Amino acid sequence: MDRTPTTDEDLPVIAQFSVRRRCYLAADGSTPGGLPDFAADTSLLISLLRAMVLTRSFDLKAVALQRTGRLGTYAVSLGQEAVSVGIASAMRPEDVLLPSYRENGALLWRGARIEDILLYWGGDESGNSSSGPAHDFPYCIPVGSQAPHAAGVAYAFKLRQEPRVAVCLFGDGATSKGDLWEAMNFAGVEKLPLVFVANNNQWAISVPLARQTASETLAQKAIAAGFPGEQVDGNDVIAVRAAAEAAIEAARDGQGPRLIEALTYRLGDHTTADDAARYRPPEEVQEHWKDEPIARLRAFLVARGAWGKTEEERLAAECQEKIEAGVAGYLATAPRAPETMFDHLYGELPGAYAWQRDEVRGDSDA
Amino acid sequence: MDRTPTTDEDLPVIAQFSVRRRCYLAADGSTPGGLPDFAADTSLLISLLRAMVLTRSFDLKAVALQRTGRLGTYAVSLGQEAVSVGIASAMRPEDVLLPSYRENGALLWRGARIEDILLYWGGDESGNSSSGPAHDFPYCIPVGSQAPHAAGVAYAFKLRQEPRVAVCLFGDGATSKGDLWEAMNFAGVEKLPLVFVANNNQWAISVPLARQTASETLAQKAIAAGFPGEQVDGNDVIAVRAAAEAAIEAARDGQGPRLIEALTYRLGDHTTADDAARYRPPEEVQEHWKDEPIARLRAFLVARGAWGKTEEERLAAECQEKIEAGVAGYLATAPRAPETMFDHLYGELPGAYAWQRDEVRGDSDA
Amino acid sequence: MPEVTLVEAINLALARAMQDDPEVVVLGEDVGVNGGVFRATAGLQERFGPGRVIDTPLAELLISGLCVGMSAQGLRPVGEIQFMGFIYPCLDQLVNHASRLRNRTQGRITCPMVLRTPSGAGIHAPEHHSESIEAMLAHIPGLRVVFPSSPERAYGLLLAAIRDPDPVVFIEPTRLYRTARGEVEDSGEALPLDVAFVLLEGSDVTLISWGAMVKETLAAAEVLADDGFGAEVIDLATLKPYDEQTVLASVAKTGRCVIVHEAARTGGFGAEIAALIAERGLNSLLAPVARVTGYDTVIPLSRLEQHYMPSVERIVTAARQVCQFG
Amino acid sequence: MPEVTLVEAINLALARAMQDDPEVVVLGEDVGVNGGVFRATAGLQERFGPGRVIDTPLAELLISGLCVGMSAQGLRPVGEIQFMGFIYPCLDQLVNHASRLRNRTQGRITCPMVLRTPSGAGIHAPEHHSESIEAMLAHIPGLRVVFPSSPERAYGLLLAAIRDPDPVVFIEPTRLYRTARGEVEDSGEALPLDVAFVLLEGSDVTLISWGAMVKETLAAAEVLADDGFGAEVIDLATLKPYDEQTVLASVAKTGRCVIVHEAARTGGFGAEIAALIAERGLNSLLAPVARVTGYDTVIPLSRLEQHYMPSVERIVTAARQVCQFG
Ligand SMILES: Cc1ncc(C[n+]2csc(CCOP(=O)(O)OP(=O)(O)O)c2C)c(N)n1
Ligand SMILES: Cc1ncc(C[n+]2csc(CCOP(=O)(O)OP(=O)(O)O)c2C)c(N)n1
Ligand SMILES: [Mg+2]
Ligand SMILES: [Mg+2]
Repeated sequence: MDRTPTTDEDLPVIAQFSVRRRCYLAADGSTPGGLPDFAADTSLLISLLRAMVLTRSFDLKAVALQRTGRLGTYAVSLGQEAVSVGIASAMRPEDVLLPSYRENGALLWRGARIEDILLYWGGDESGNSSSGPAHDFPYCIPVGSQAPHAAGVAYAFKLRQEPRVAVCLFGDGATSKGDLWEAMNFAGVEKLPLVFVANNNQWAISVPLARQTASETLAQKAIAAGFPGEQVDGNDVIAVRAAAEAAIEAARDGQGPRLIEALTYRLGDHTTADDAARYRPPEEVQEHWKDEPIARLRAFLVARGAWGKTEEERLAAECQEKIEAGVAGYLATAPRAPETMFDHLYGELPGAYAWQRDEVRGDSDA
Repeated sequence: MDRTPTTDEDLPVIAQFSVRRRCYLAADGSTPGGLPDFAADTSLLISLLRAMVLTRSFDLKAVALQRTGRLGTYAVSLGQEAVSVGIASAMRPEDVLLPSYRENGALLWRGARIEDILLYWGGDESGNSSSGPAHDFPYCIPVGSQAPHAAGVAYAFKLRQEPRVAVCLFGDGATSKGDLWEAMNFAGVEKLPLVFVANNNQWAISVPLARQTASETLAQKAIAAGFPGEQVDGNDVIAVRAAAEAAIEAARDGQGPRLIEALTYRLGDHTTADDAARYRPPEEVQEHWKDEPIARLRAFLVARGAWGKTEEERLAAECQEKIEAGVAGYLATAPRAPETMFDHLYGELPGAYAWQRDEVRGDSDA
Repeated sequence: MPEVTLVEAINLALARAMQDDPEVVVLGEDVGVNGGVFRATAGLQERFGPGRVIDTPLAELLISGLCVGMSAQGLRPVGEIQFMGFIYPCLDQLVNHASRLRNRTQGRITCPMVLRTPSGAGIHAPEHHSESIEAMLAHIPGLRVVFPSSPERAYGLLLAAIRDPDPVVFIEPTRLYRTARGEVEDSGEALPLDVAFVLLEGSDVTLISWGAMVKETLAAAEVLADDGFGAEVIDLATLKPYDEQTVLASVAKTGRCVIVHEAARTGGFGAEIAALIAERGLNSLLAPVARVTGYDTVIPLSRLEQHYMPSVERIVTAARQVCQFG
Repeated sequence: MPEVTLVEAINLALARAMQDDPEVVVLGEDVGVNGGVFRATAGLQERFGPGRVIDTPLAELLISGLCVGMSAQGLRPVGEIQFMGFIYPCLDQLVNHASRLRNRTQGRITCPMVLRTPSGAGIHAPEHHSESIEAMLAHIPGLRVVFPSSPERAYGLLLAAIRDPDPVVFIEPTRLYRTARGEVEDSGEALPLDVAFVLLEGSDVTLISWGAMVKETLAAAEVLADDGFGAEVIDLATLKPYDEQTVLASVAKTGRCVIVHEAARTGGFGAEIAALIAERGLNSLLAPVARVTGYDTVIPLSRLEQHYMPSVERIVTAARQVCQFG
């Protein structure tokens, strides 16, 4: 008799996967489950706090500049500072960062000057030209399209057997784009030294995560590409750094790519051009303020006796000073001569376009 | 004390996934683990066998036509007939098929005429114009690009509350394309009545599966989109049909999309333009002949006492006849008038292009 | 008649089309709850529900591909691409599918879809937000490309695009979204898709433009009038297929022609019009054709963008030269 | 010197470039073990290893994006897109990244990459395998577009493209892959990227073409010679930036011009050349410029494709009209 009734539940399982979550620092600054080794280094934790505070202060200033017509559209990272800073802090200078437009914290950590960041958002390409590691990519505006670049960069490292890692940061919205998929899939095939970081702030402009994807986590998207994914509390800078360190060092060690989902929340508007009140209730935002990353690290450091009012005030003043200097430099920078729009079009401007440059120069002379 | 050493293995698991595999019919035609209900219907199984044999015979003929200069480049489905036929057999006429170029078996099942299929591969668009359900999509040549169409079609069903399902067939290579990713992700969000079928023949022209992706199965790619994936023995037409039936009826029932990975093997060259001996050892191919789908269903039916030499010979003759009639019709079809290249460019040819049509007509008159 | 902005006219046309025809659906990033980043779809989701006004995931290829599938099923999808700089992932779907599905199936399956997208610089937007690639699109057989320049034409042409049985890329001049105002009657009446609009008659020189540059072109015509040159100003409006007759008739009358567009010069759509004239209008031509265009460089960020875009002055200079030639 | 086919010349140039410069890597679908579906990369993986000759997953966006990342790191990637009909997913990377990364970073990061792809109809290929979209590519600032028509020029121009510090799309005439033969010395010498090639001198009419159509254009010139018309035949070879001087000088001499390309007419690159002449060559023009092109329709499948492509006859007819004008 060849007919025994079967049900789909009888089918054998041929592959199993799981996604873990990493969090050390609770919202109140307590650490119920212990801490990773590096957290013994208080001065390191303080540097993370300082970087997050600088990022937030800088964001505030940038918005003020935009509101008064002295800066273009700007994207704050309010509430997400732990992601930018935590990730960047685990990178070496020789690693390559491929950031989205919302990762100012990472750029600042890696040495980009405030003046340059402002220049870029103020409408001058030269903001991308100098500070920070020369091999870091500029902000990527077309969402997700930097992911294949990251794979190309990582491939170059692998081919040359350089112990370097590419780190690609993008938002939850970016995970919907084929670009990410194609890059992750290739990274899996080639076991590239590449760490993907989904900065999951749960919104893509007005589109909430639930309409962006039906997957319970973003971390599990790595399963499709055959490498591990992990979710991390993106408001816990210690967890972000720990996850980044683990992934970056594994990648450096030839173990291939990883995906880190850093779950956080966009406390601000999408950009200065956006009014989030149109699409999400203020109560939701209010609720998430409880989880924000700076307060909890501060509480932790205070409890450790390593931080207090004096330090806080000194830090505020320092940030203020740095930012003011950067702003002053930015505001003092005259627009480039119009004909410079041809300077970096090609290695050498083709003769066919010389008259166009001349015309622009003439225009501006006139 | 806030420092307890932790390891990554201590991190809590927040999501778990598994992939199951479906197979009823072993390579020798035995059914060690039982069968699904519909397999009691011997006449249904015979119709599946007939369809697979027709497909294979047709492929042979098409290659012969190509080799003698009477057909263009052609892609056989040798060894993969169970996928095409098994899937199509679980669809209703009102469902919509979105096939890749290698799914002749599915088209034939759904009523496409041999003559039309030949016309298409012989270089005449009118092969796509008539037979088979009018709402079925034509073969998709740009790999994977039909997946978003399938999502659009399924969305229309959902919006109109029609109990219909879109079924999208593509190869293992196609899973590397962002198109698939974007479509699967959206299907997950909208819980669309849409079944994705990866016809995993383990090669994309010369690229073997291991260089296409690092994921252990293609089925697990659905995890990234938040819906179930299943692997099925693609050489077991009963398993393919069972998986398709389960997925299609679940989709029709509003339970959302599924991905079926049908694991099979491309016994033939990629197309008539390809020479697979350049990149894969004949022994590998030989090895896979043991698993091919027709022999095993035949063996099963013979064991059930439902099939024998007479039936086999009669079927061969019938196939021959159908195919010859189709070929005759094809060869007798004159090329369309050249100016018909403008007939279906727009609903109505814009005045601006009328002279071009006239010129072509003049050309051909001359 | 109420005065509305260009983006409000778009919104009116969308609402009208959705009300008249239950098959019309709107989809794109942020088009639903948020009403579109430019508010072109404001209020539509409230009115017609989330089934017909769909906030998609962030995926442009998907949006265009969904439109193909939906329209193949008889819906009339109107997809929005948030900025033209993000339309490139749609090209595969536009070229390989939308524009040829009718032909591939010899009329069995068609794609009555519209893809809307704002285009052009001048709003001090970030990188990649200032593209003008209408020429690439107008090269695609089977597609229609429309690019209005006033609220009235935006309204009428969008209705026509939605009702057209074939795929249309509908390009909207970002710079004019809120600055162009005009009286628009929400009459439900479409404008023809294959007719160029003569905005000003004149007999000395023909100025041809489309999209946001029509504004500068009209301003240039005023300056030229002061000079004593009568400019005929044509808004091409539909670029593919375009109204060759109106162009040729005007050049036959004036003998002189200046084409103005914001896109990069080489291979811009101005080349097509100049070529038409070189082929079929040469006899009447009294002076070289002139193109006043964006330069063959990457459009600069906001600090320099005004030096990239054709200015009234550049148009006037070119037109004067053309008028004084010979 | 050995006689080789065009595709063999490509193969020679790739091997030479890889041997001379360890930074050169080749990537694409089936380029490794299989040596490319047209055998353009045959033998390269054996010789240079799988690290430098990479079989990628089936993903064109990926291939172009990898090239950007690799070249940003100083490699010199040469990506292959199997057929031009599959290049559309690369456009986002080409426009938004490859062609402007240098400008975006003011020279800090550059993209010395090449994307190769076969183009054109006439080999009885399946759907979507016969595209010619050089005009779309030539509209992109910051890019170079090259389209050779002989083994010798394919060899020299490909070497130039690989050595160029900026991104180049290198288009190969499929139809000529095996039918065009010529002597090619594997000298490692590049040809200039901004010079058009005058293949035949003549003083009655200028015929301009590129890619596979150069063959029919030369054949037409022969017919015209029998008529007594001396045709000057120019192979444009590099379309962006293109050699305006050679075009204008020739038209100044002949006063008559026919442009021949296989791509659809409207917005094809022929428009750009006609526009150049209408702007800067009008004075010498004795007859309307003529374009002989593919039609503004979807290129038909094999049974009708020869009616789509410009034939020698169509070129001759147009040239005769131009020669006899006035
Ligand atoms: C390809 C592309 N499409 C659309 C946009 C417009 N846009 C800018 S940001 C954004 C949302 C991005 O969301 P997410 O990836 O979650 O990043 P977040 O802004 O939240 O950091 C959109 C739609 C874009 N920049 N790129
Ligand atoms: C987008 C795209 N790129 C490249 C090709 C050329 N090509 C045709 S079939 C094929 C391999 C497809 O492999 P797979 O998806 O596994 O399907 P199979 O042929 O094995 O059925 C390639 C690369 C194509 N048709 N479309
Ligand atoms: Mg987000
Ligand atoms: Mg395959």
